[in-house]
Amino acid sequence: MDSKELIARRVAMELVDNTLVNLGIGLPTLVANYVPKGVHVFFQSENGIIGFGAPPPEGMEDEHLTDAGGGFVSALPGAVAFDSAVSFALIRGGHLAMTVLGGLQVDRHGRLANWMVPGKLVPGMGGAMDLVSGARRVVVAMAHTQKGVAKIVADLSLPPTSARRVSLIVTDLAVIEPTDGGLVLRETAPGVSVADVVRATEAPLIVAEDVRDMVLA
Amino acid sequence: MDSKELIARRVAMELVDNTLVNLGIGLPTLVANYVPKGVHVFFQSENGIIGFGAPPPEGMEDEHLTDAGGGFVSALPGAVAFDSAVSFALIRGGHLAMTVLGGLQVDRHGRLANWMVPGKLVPGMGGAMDLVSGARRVVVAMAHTQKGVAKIVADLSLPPTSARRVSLIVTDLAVIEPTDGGLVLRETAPGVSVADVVRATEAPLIVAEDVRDMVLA
Amino acid sequence: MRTAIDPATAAGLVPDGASVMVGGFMGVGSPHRIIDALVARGARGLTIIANDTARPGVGIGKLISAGCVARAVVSHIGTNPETQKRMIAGEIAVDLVPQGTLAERIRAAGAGLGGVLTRTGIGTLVADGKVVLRVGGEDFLVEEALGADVALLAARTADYSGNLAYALTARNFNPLMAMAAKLVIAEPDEIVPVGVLPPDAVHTPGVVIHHLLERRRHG
Amino acid sequence: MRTAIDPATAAGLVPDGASVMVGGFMGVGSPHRIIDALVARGARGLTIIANDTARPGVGIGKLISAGCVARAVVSHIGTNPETQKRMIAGEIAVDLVPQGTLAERIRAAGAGLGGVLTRTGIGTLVADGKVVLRVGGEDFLVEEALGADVALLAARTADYSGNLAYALTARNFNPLMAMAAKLVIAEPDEIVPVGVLPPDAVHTPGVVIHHLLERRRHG
Repeated sequence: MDSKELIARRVAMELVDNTLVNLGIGLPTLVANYVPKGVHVFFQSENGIIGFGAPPPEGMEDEHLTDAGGGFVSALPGAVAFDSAVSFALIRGGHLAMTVLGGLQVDRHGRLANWMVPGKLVPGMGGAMDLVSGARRVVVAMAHTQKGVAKIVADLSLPPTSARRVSLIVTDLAVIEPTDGGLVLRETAPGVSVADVVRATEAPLIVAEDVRDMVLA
Repeated sequence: MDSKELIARRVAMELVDNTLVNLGIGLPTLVANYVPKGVHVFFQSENGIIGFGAPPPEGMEDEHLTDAGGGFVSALPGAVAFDSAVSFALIRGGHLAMTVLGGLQVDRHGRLANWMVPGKLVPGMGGAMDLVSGARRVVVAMAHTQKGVAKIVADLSLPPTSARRVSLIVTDLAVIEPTDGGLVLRETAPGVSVADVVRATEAPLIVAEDVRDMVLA
Repeated sequence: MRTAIDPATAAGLVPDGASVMVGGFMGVGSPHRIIDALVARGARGLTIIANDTARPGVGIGKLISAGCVARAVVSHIGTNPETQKRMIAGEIAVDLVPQGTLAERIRAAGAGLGGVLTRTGIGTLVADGKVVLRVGGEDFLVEEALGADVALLAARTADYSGNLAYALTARNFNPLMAMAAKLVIAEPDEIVPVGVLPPDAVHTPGVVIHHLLERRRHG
Repeated sequence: MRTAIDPATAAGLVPDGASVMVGGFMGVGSPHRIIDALVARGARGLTIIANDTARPGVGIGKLISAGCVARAVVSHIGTNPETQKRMIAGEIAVDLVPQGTLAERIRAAGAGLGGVLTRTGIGTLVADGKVVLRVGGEDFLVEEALGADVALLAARTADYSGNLAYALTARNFNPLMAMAAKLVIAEPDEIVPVGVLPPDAVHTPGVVIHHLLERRRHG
């Protein structure tokens, strides 16, 4: 199992039956492959649909039906289409139970940066600021480090996506929960020690009394 | 011809082809009966439809299709239904070419009062404040006096519906246009003299150089 | 999937003293069976948020006449003399809100907005005590979001997952209220299997609906 | 009734230097034939208001590559390296707006609102220079209405009177932009007689549409 699958399978354990969920582009999209048995979630794509499905059979693609990345998808029975104002009303109005987003950095307060690297890369925030400000739960799914550099940092060096604290950070090494007191290490990945996680993390970590092994979907 | 028909037929001359028009409850509703030949207007009912028509044949009524007064109507080919936010987006967003409303008073600045009589009658503003603030043209259709008391007054004694100046006042005696300089008497009804109008009006009137006879649809 | 509940159960989910949005415009598009059940259970002290109080004996008018309502936040009461009478007697407080502002305030609550800026009401009693902001050289009233504990809706069609489609002028405030309350109960004319409503025909996504009223049972 | 115009006529109605809303999300739901005609006529200095600039060679990406655009007001440009390159070269100014805020600002312009209050952007670069209002004990950014000179839309179906229905995720910003510009041109996949679209299936009332693009002609 590669680290992306590991992260996706751990995040999938956070899915709650009968709720609305948004998955960001990239790694977070993989979460849809590991929905636990007996759990039914409604996946929203912010370009305007709830209930999209896997890409259609070749030749069946509809130019009016894509995901937020512009890739062809299908629609499941019961799917609903809507405009961008309704889509973000769902996201910002407290109707979205959970969003899963990639991250460039998370700081000791649990604030996320994931929309630009000044002077280098300015892709824009797309829907990320709305998702982080509006979803009931915000789960960051990302590699713990990039090229050996910690992404969970004491202070953001990149512009924040929102002033709001995210709900959970899931990486290839650990599950970390931002709290009022700071970042709490809750779980470690298979074969990873608490010391490994602390070493790979720049921000101070509070080690939970009962650090568990990651449970994967 | 009674005075209501007179007012309605004069207001109908203000209708412009291919535009969106809202008619208030009561007298203004009659305007729909006198749309000039060759003019096609789209009538909006603020409860959520453009393109409603006359009451349906008996037994054909649909409990889901009424006008803003709750009376059964029909829908013309090309009719569109929408929710109350869209309905008032049309009204307030500059999409409504004209609204025709009843009035209790209009003052020398052309400000309308038509939603309450303190201590006596508090029906509420319904959509009137939105219509007066939002329509591109606001036409007030009302009797010139009530029980001999002038309704076009120097200063409102009733709470205004909007700070905005209305576009035109059509009564059973005259057509009066509020301008920067004051209320201008433009037209008189058949058999009515300028002196008659001035006598029945409390607000100062500027008599246009070319006061004309009302032209009726 | 949603579960279908009967009218008495629905009425039981609306606590006395709750703020309750009720869809409908002069009773058209109102959840009539739930309203009857609220009257039957003797609900008290409700704050009703709606376009109007209809007429005596019709829709929300029944709640007024039955003494269920302590406060009404509406755009007009002119069609219901009973509301006027109870207001004058001090039994019901009435907050009058311009209809377009009412729609936007409810929409704002459902969309996670703190409020909207509107021209409507500037220079009138409606502006009393409100913040005025200047944007682009023009004054706008700040009108705050208006949410509720419960929303009671009517719809033409629901599917098993709660997706709703409305008919003609019975749509009115229903889709706005569907997004703006903590608990949302919809009373559809018919309930169809998932997949029967095409994605573009759905006006309210089922994910915001908590309960459907069960279909009407015959004799 | 609306008249149907050809793509060159449509492009001729969009003056150089105009602010132009363009429907679409990564090119899905964009008015492709009008975009091609704008490129063909060599439009210059446009301010494009849209969700994104798609990819090079796709939708709005064609306007970027052809040098038609002086400014882009969008939620992201990450999918179009050409936009990034021209921004760095100082050829295109880019205003980044959170996607939900962009939708609400456009909707506000179409609905006659001065703006909306939103949580999105609080504590970020987006808040720079903006008014913050406290409502219900919470801070909200005031985000002002955003209108345009022209809106160019795509739709699935139009009827002769301009009523529009969209399909699936090709709807996106189109219905919002339909309300928010002084001149609105829609490019439908098909045009049907009045009465073919049921009233509840119409997503944009024809009264706000000025022109329809004529149907595609074969051979």
